[in-house]
Amino acid sequence: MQDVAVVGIGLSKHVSKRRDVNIAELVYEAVSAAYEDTGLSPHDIGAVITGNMPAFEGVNLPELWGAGHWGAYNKPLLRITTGGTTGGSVVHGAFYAVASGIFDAVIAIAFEKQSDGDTTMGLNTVALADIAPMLLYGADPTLLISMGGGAIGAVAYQATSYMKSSGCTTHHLDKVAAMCRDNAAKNPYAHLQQPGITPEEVAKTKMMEYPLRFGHCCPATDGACAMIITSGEKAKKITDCPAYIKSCTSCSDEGAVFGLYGGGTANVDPCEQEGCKIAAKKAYELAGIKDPSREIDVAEPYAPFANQLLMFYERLLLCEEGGAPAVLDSGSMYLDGDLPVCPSGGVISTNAIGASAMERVAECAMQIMGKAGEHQVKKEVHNAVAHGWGGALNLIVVAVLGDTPRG
Amino acid sequence: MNEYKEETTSIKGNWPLIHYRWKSETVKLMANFLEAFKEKKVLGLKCPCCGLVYTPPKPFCRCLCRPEEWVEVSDEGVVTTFTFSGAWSFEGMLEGEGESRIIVGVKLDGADTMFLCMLEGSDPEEVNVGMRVRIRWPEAPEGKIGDMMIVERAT
Amino acid sequence: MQSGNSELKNVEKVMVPITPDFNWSVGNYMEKFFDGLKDGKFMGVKCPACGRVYLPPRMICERCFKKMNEWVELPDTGILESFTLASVKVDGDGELRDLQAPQLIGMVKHEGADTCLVARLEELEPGEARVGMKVKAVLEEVPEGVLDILSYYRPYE
Amino acid sequence: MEKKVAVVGYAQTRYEPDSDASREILVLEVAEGALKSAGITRDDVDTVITANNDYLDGRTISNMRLVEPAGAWLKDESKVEMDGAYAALYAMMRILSGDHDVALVIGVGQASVYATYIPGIMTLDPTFDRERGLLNEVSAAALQARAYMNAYGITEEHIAEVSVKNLRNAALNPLALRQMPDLTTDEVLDSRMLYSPVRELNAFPPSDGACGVVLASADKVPGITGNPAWIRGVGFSHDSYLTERPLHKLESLKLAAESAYAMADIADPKEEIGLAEIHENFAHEELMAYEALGFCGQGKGGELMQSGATRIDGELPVNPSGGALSANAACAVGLARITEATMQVRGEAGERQVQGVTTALAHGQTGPCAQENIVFILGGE
Repeated sequence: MQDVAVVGIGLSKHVSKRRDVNIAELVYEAVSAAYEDTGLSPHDIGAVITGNMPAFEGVNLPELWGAGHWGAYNKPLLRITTGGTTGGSVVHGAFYAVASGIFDAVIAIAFEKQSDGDTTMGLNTVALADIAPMLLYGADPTLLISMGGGAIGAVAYQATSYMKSSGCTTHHLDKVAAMCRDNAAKNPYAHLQQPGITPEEVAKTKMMEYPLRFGHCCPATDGACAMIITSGEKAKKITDCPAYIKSCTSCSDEGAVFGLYGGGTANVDPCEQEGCKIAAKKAYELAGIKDPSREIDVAEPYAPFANQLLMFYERLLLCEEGGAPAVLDSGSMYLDGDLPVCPSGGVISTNAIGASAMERVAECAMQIMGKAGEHQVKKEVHNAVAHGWGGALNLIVVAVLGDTPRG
Repeated sequence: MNEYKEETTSIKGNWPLIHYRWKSETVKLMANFLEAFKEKKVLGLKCPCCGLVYTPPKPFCRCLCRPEEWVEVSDEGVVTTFTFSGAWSFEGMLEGEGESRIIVGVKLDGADTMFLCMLEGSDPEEVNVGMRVRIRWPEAPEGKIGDMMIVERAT
Repeated sequence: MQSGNSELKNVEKVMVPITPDFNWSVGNYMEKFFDGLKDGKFMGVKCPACGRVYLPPRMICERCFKKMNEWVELPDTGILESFTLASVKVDGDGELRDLQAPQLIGMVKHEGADTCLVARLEELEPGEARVGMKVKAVLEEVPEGVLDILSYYRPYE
Repeated sequence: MEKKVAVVGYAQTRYEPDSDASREILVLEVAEGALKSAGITRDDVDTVITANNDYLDGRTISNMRLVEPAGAWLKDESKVEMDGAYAALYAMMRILSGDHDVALVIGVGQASVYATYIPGIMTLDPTFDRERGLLNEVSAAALQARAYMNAYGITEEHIAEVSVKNLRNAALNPLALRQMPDLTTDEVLDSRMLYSPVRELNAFPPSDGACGVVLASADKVPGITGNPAWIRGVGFSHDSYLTERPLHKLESLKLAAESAYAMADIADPKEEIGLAEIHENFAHEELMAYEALGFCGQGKGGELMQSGATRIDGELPVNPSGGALSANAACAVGLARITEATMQVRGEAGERQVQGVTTALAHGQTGPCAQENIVFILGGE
């Protein structure tokens, strides 16, 4: 396999509404930033790998119209979309495009312009086709709605299950949110800027769906991310400190909470996340990491909701199951800790959905390259793990990055 | 160029999902499943390869086989997950809006799958993963999915 | 929500009466284009590197990956690059329905532009349309919205 | 590319206007079928790539519910939102990386589910063309056809002959939707006018169907089959939006073909390629593809058609399966071309078998006016 490395990263401004640009122009900001970061131009790139969460902004295959703004003119282009994991899946696509030896350099682009659509409606269209038959069987529509439309609904079940099995309390959720928002305040590309917010303040926000309060949930963001990914050989010529992608794995489970067309699902415990454990285990194996809790220096789990940061910390095998609340209390997850988590501020602070799972990888790369600025963690970073989840709590992507190629 | 505008014109459009016609064979399977409700029975569809029992039924198994054998499962089971929907009082504070409901995921004894339904007659404090519940059948079930959508604590 | 009247044996068709709405911000380049149209002007934008002129305007020249800032006012006349006589149209339900009267649709490259606009062709018989013919834009006096300002093209000279 | 990845199994459903199965069952059928055809089980599969589209399937995250029927449960799964041939490309890249050995690739489309021409309209520039109500897949194709005809003196008869050839060939393909063994040029020219010059019989029939293939690494091929179809080359390219490029030629297909030929070490495609399966959503696209693929000179597509060379008994048969004009389940079409090319080099194409095919070309496309194109070169053992 050809070594693969991240050599450049570009992010657009991330805010709730960008009405001064259209989708194509918003994405251009991230793409041009990535090129500026490396001194490269589209002429140096073999292919464009892109994706977003299509139904959110109502444009099918937006690259057909917009990719001229992204340097894709007459280039190979591959579109990969997998819901919440899209950004991570696009990185995987870029990884394989280079690892396969087909290309030496590609650009990975992911984005979402949520203000062009209605996010709640977008999320509803995830489940509409499944819920529709339920109405035929005589189900009460208002009951179906209270069972949970949108991501919060499904995640609430995951949160209660997790809290019961781990001993995580609502106070832990408040602490996670405050920690992430504080990190976000150090990240100029983060959407929510709430420096110094305390867990007590989070605890006073409105209850959205038990046990999740407004302060535990992500915002809806307009934003884009681009990454230039090259072969190891090429990377050395471009930068002194490439961030190598050591492994990319994904694992898809049966959908949780809702079954197909109202049928049952054998994925009965939404917090078990078997897929995440399988993907993480394989990713570490491929990366040559034997003890992730000691060898991983930074983790960027994809956690739009506070409970998920703790749950996925465990499912990424960074501590034993049920151990994350205690790890949080120990202080090791903070920027100056032993294994900082979401130094970027995480998805809970910024969620341009299609881009979010890519931004986890981008943050890991920046931490390894030492380019994270104010949110650079205190410890030296050799290895980092990025994660994404999507679908009916059933799709998982994991990437392990490091300062050396796969061993 | 004119002054840069922070807010430019919005073009409106939509996705006419109203004209989509999704196809589901679960609807046909469900006819059998729902018919059994009239006798207050719950059926499951069993996979011939891995033995998983799907309740409500599903036309294919995750192991890539097609479940086809109908088996009867219990109308009692355990809570696998839950949430509170609508207005509830937490730590003395009234929070949320709308009708108060406790939504639980239930795995019936003899089935390997969970489905969502409503828990009635219990307080939020007593709800827990692993709690035993049973379907509260209407007096004369009509063979609708609503017949099995309410559960109550089983002791 | 209703069941389809399908006669299929294994499946039933279901629908939900929902139509998600979107509102796309056009960005400052298209904004300027629409502002121009409101004044009867066709505003294109020129690439500083290759000189290509985009109408409708784009922020980036796709060939040079350069941001474009040089605005050029183009004539309201151009060349018919291609056309089609539509006997049908796509209805709201996505199906093709016969039109009462066939309608010409043209793809027009304005003089001085390198990209095209698509609009109706009127004031000519269907048989008179020719690729390469010169056409002139006709703007709607009282448009409902910015998309309606460019009404149609008609033969010129 | 020397024998690194091969197609070792395949399956297609019948293509129908309104199939008596859900999307999931179509996928299940080809997953089962492709694995059976390769003689392997789900346990042997490392990765699953599906091709589907949220706007076609009417559901955000359209792959979310395909995990189980695609055999992807607890596997490394991903989705390409393009034509199915791109899913095969991604699976091939995964295998070439060395991290995976066996991939199951599935493309699915169900025209009976979606509002037929709406998803195509939803690809248009939302700041202008989309809501102006003039452009859609068919009217855009008509503009392209006119531009092409005008540039090179191509006639409606040339285009009609493509339909006649393909839809007659389709009579030899039991899975095809449009099987018209006796079709004549006059019948095509008399068929319902949609957008001139595009008539019903030179436009694709929206179909329900799915296609699946199994790809394997060189290490695994010998244990699976003695008759693999090796991927010798692949190339793909994106073109500009339809109002920003010359419509009379398929530049991105030309670029894709050049890459694929370079990888496959093909210098003279017309001589070296024994058969081509082209993804022609509209009849004129096949003529344009002849040119872009180097089967003839620029503007000579009509002449090549009239020469008979691309008929099933010609020197370079194109679309003996009937092509995309005979069956067109979006997202499965390009994968079906790969399947048909595989069947031909393996000598398994039944009544439509062309004798002595050692090298075959398969083409896929995405977007109005064939905006994005991908070319595979397959070769037998």
